[in-house]
Amino acid sequence: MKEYNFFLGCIAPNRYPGIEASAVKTSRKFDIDLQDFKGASCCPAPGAFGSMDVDAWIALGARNICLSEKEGKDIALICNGCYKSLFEANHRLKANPELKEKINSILANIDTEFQGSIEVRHLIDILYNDVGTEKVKESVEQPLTGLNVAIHYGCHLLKPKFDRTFGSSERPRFFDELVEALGATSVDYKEKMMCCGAGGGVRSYKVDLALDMCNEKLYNMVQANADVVVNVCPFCHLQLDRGQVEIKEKFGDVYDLPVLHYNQLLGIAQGMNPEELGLDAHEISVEPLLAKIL
Amino acid sequence: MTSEGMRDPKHYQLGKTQFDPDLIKEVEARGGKNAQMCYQCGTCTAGCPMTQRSGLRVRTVMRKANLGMREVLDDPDLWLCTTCYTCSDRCPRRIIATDAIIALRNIATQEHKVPMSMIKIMGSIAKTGHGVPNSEGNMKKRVLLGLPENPPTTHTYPEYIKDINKILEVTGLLKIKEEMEAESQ
Amino acid sequence: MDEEKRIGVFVCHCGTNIAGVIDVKALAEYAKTLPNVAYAEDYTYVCSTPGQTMIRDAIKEHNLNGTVVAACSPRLHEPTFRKATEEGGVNQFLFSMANIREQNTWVHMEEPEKAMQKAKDVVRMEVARASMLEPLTAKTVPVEKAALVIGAGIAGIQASLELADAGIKTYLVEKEPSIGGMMSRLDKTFPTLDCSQCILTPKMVDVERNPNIELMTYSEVEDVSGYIGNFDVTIRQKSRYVYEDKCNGCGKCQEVCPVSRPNEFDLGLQPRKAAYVPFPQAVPLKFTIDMDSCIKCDLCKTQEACGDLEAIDFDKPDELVTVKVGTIIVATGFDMYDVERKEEWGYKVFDNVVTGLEMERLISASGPTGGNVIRPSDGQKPKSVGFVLCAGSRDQDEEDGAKPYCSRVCCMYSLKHAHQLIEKIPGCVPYLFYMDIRSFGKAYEEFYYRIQNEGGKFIRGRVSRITEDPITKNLTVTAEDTLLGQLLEMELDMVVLANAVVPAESTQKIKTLLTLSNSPDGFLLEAHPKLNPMSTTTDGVFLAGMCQGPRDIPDVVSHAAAAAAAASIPIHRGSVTLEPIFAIVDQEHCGGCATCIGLCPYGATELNEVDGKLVASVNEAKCKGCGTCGSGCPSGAIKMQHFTNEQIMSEIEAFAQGW
Amino acid sequence: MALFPIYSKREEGRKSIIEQKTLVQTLNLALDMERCTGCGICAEICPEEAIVKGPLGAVGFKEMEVPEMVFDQNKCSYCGVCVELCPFTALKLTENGEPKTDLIDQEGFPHYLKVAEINLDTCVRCKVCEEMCPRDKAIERNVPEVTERQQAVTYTAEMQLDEDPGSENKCTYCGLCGEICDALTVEHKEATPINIEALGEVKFDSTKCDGCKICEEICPTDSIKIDRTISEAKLQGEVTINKDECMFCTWCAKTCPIENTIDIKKIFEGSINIKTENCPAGCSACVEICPCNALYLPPQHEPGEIAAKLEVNDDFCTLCGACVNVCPVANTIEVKRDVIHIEGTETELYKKTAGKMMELKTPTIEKLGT
Repeated sequence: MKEYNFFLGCIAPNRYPGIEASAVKTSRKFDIDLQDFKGASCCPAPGAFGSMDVDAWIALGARNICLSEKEGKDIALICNGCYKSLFEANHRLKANPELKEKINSILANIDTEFQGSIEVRHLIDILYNDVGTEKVKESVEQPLTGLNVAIHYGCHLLKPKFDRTFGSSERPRFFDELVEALGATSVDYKEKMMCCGAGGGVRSYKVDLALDMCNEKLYNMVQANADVVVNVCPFCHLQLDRGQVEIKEKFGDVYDLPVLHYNQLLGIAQGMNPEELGLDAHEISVEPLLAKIL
Repeated sequence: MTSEGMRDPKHYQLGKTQFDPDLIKEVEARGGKNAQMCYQCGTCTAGCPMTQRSGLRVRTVMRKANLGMREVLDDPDLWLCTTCYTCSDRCPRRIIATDAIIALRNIATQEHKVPMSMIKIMGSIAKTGHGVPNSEGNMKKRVLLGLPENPPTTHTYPEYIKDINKILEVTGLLKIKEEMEAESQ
Repeated sequence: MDEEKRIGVFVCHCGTNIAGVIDVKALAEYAKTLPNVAYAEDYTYVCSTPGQTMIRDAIKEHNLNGTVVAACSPRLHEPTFRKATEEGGVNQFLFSMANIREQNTWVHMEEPEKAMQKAKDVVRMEVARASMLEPLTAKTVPVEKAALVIGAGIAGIQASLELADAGIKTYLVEKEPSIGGMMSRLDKTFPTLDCSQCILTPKMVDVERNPNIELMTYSEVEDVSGYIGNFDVTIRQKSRYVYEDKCNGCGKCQEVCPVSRPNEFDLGLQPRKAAYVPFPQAVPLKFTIDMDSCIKCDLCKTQEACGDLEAIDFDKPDELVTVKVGTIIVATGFDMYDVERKEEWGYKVFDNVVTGLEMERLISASGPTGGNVIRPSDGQKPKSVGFVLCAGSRDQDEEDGAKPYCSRVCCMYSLKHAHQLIEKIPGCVPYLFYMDIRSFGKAYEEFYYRIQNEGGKFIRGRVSRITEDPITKNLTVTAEDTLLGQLLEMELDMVVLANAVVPAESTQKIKTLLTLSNSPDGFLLEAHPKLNPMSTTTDGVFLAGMCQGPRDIPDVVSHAAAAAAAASIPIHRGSVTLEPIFAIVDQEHCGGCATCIGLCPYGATELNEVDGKLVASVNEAKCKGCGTCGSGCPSGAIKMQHFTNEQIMSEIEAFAQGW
Repeated sequence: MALFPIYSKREEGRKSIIEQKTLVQTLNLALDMERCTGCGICAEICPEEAIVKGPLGAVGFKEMEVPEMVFDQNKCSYCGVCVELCPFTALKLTENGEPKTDLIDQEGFPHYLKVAEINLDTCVRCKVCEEMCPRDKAIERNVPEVTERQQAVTYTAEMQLDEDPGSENKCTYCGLCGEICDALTVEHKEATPINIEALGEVKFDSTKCDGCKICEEICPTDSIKIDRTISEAKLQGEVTINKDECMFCTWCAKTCPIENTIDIKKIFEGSINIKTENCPAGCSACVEICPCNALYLPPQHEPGEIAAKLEVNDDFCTLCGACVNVCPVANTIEVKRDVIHIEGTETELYKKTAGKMMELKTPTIEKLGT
């Protein structure tokens, strides 16, 4: 059983607890133990907080990393935003001694020092590279045959590419493979790699513009006959799910396209019931989707 | 303008355009590496999902930053970048334009030119440790799923919040927040 | 030392290059304080005629028996100062050079005090070494009156013809079945719109007919040993499975062959048989059987086909041929950038995105469509064609393997394609997405005007992304018109990616065989970028054409002619002088352990029996003076002339004295 | 890195197709999974070694969802040798949609000598061969269905009517015969006082008469005589063998009720040898896959008797080798071809190929993952 400190971030535990629960439950099937990460905070939000002060952003990220360093555990997380904050903070601090010195001088105020002794990994990375699509496939009890999935990778998982390990940011395949391993079909849709519109503080700054981007994505997904959107980022998840309600209110466009985090989709395929995955807490009803596959 | 078609005579004088050569150096120092290498090809603007729906023009931002036109810091569109990094991944000059924009936002923040929505997020982190804190309704959802009402984060262990505030204090952000909150009152 | 050492030190100002940073007068004064220094002086340009005269005169006047010049890198001016020393009556190898420019004032411009300290260190070290130097005599060897040219594109062809016309026996080696290289793939050439084949074919035929040229096609250089004047080159003549002397090029074997494979020459746009010539104008017009795809059905051997000629033999082996040449010209050309790696442009994902070279074959009258430009998805004539310039050039994206340099030909060939499309397809509009149009050559800018006047549309902006309509296969190109500051999303029938020129993969082997280097861009490194762009750091080896860097046809031809001229000089002179900087073995101390045999990268060391004892010796001509054998010799029996242990230790000691 | 050639592979219904595409030419090699038995001959003989045996299992070949043979679209030279040597005509090679046969047209390779003839003179048009044939479409039985019994034989019928006025048997045109038989029609003419002799006419339709002679019997004046000559005492139509479908297993010939009527020659001669000591009981993969139904599990004749595990009827085995490929145990079945019947020039390529085909075949089991 490989143990990780499970970094929750904000949106998953505080808005979509089903994502948190499904991650823990589905991972157990692969001998991955996502443990309580005591005292973790906001990553903090890379676009919004990083825009105010990059050093403070890295220092607050490093605070979270240092908490896990003390326990000697690698961090696993399920949010692209948290991934950007913590993976990049970890990576930059390890690679750049000057920056490390600068950040450690900030951390000295709270009697903490960044060592660079652990790794920060996105659960999707662990699933693809450590577990592998074959084992994911083996864990399936309820194949999702006939389900058209519109995959939303999210930006901070893949970009900037020089600072990531996933390769192609234009035509990536790994997430598609993980979805196809569950028996579903990944549909290609226009502007698949486009941003959901929420990041960079734009959702809180100019929500109409953020929703306009989201609207375009949802439209393209529906045009491609998608039954569901699957993501690996609770913030994208919120934008795509909650956003549909707001789009309906503001622009009158209705999609009713269910939105699932990959771990929730995986949970369904592994035979878990929708309640224990928290699917009933979504803004957009997942009932039509469940009717189709169950 | 004094009257239609006429300019104020004081504008007739030449040599009024002023550039601040230090601006781009500060951008590079704050993480916008290679920013001076921009050769204005427009790949960034063309790939940017905001271009077609807003006034944000990444190439123009880079141009102004490079020439040292500090007016770029006052541009409200500077805050429309969703940090999707598409411009950066396609840049043939290996400029991380997104990081350059973030660096410009950092500089703008120092000058109190940051939207209050950002300051609010900082306030929430300072208070609870979370940018998006827990809510009553969510607590119920958590319990139904067999999770504790509060996650094992600063919500359960508020003693860590003081560390967060210390970092905000030593990086000067807390002061900016307080000043801006006072200004907006 | 028997004789008292009297060293003269000459400190060069190099204008302000050195004197602008450090106090050269003080440095000369400091030199005077050093042991064995009998004279020291500074001068504005020591390399100038008066500067050299100054060295000569000082030697005589002050009875000097050693010289040190503190100036630039020895790469350019060491021969100059050696000559001046020799003219002063002192053995040229009693001269030593202190580099206080490249390694000092240029890099430490911001910290003059430290630069001064470093200059003193270097001068002190070189004086110490000069005190230990021994007089040496250069050796002269005869030069074989023959040359080798590797690669038979336009560069190799031109170089061979020049050499042959100068009366030099020339071996021209080409790895492909025909000569002609990339130029033979082109339709027309900018800006004159000469038909490429029309101007190239006569040269190809000349090569075949010239009695001084021995053409070896479908052949590769396997091994090179020796040195300037005396290279022994082993060439593998790959089996064509066809006897060249018997094949008359009738093509009947090709007619009957049942195998179908994509023709590499046509970039796979059309098929060829297993028995083939790459293109109809091939030289030599001899067929080749691609044994990888041949099924040995024997149809080509029947009476109706090759029959009485009996030119085909499936068991014909490769042959190894050894030739002896005096000089070598490398003309191995280039490859095209794998633009598939720029995933945002969708090459190989979308049917109607092609490369510049593919467009060249589509436009070419001898191409797969007979010059009818069609789009691959549906065979229709495109009415709007986008050109993405700098596709992989002027691009620092290492993840995509893109190249930071300008490829120098893409602007012009895209302009030419634009012209040809306007000419061939009525109503067709070419859109050129550019950042800068680099039309720098003679009549190039005028050609640019011409295409503008013909209706080519120029959009200053780089294409961010291309998408495809899955039904019509039309392409949507997204770019910013940076002059308007406006986003463009254009639906086009076809897009041509003017992809970058990159160093040829096949050059790597030649590079290793000839101990050449490459510049950071990956192309072969010339001896001097401005003053000697056709020579290399390996004596007797020269560069011609694109293997040294991107250039267009006129520049390639000039470069090749220059390389031929340079390569013919040692041959016509008949002998060359070898640097006496080689290793020598003290055979009394040699234990015959053979350590040096394994260490030598040049195969210069050998083991022989002398007086009943195995001892090592060094082939002076093969030895490049790298010192590897000496540092590995367990008994210290190997001595590097001009870089003896004593000489190097004296430098180190002198350095240590300053600290 | 170039746009072309595009090598690809696709499934179209029950066909697995590989493709080499350039701008101006498309070459396809299609494997019909309905016909392929997984015999592996194509893999043995491919000059480019571009074909490998796929994951065969103990499944009947018609149910296979993946092709038994896996073709490498990049290695294939699209020469057509495999097309010629597939005993089951499961492969087709096309260039831009048209059959590509240049290798054969130029006699660069021989054909199998395909002998499968039915002697129509002796064939009685029965259905036995069609029923026994293991393939659906190999026997083409074009025999019209007998709806009227007289269609069963081929004959000519003549009628003689005594109308001699002086005869005592002269027809009276009473019309009885016409009443009882469709072949006869009696027309009465109206009697006039001038001529009372010619009372009518008897018309005879020979195609309807089957020679039963009831008319003779019933005629009150015995004026009708029927003469029937049988020219062909069998069903009409013909039964032929479609050589593109036939496996030359000889089931039809062996089961034909008329001797020497079906002349069928196996493509291969040689032997099949089963080493039952190695055969695991209860597997029957080979029985399932055998396209010719030559292999069988023998029945237990008496309680307690230990039955042989596997037997083969040499008469029907075509030596295709499918059983060898499917067998999960080493050295259980040995198939050896000694003679290959061909027509056309025996080219060098053929001789080399034939050499490979005539090697002894026996299951060799490679461990997975090594």
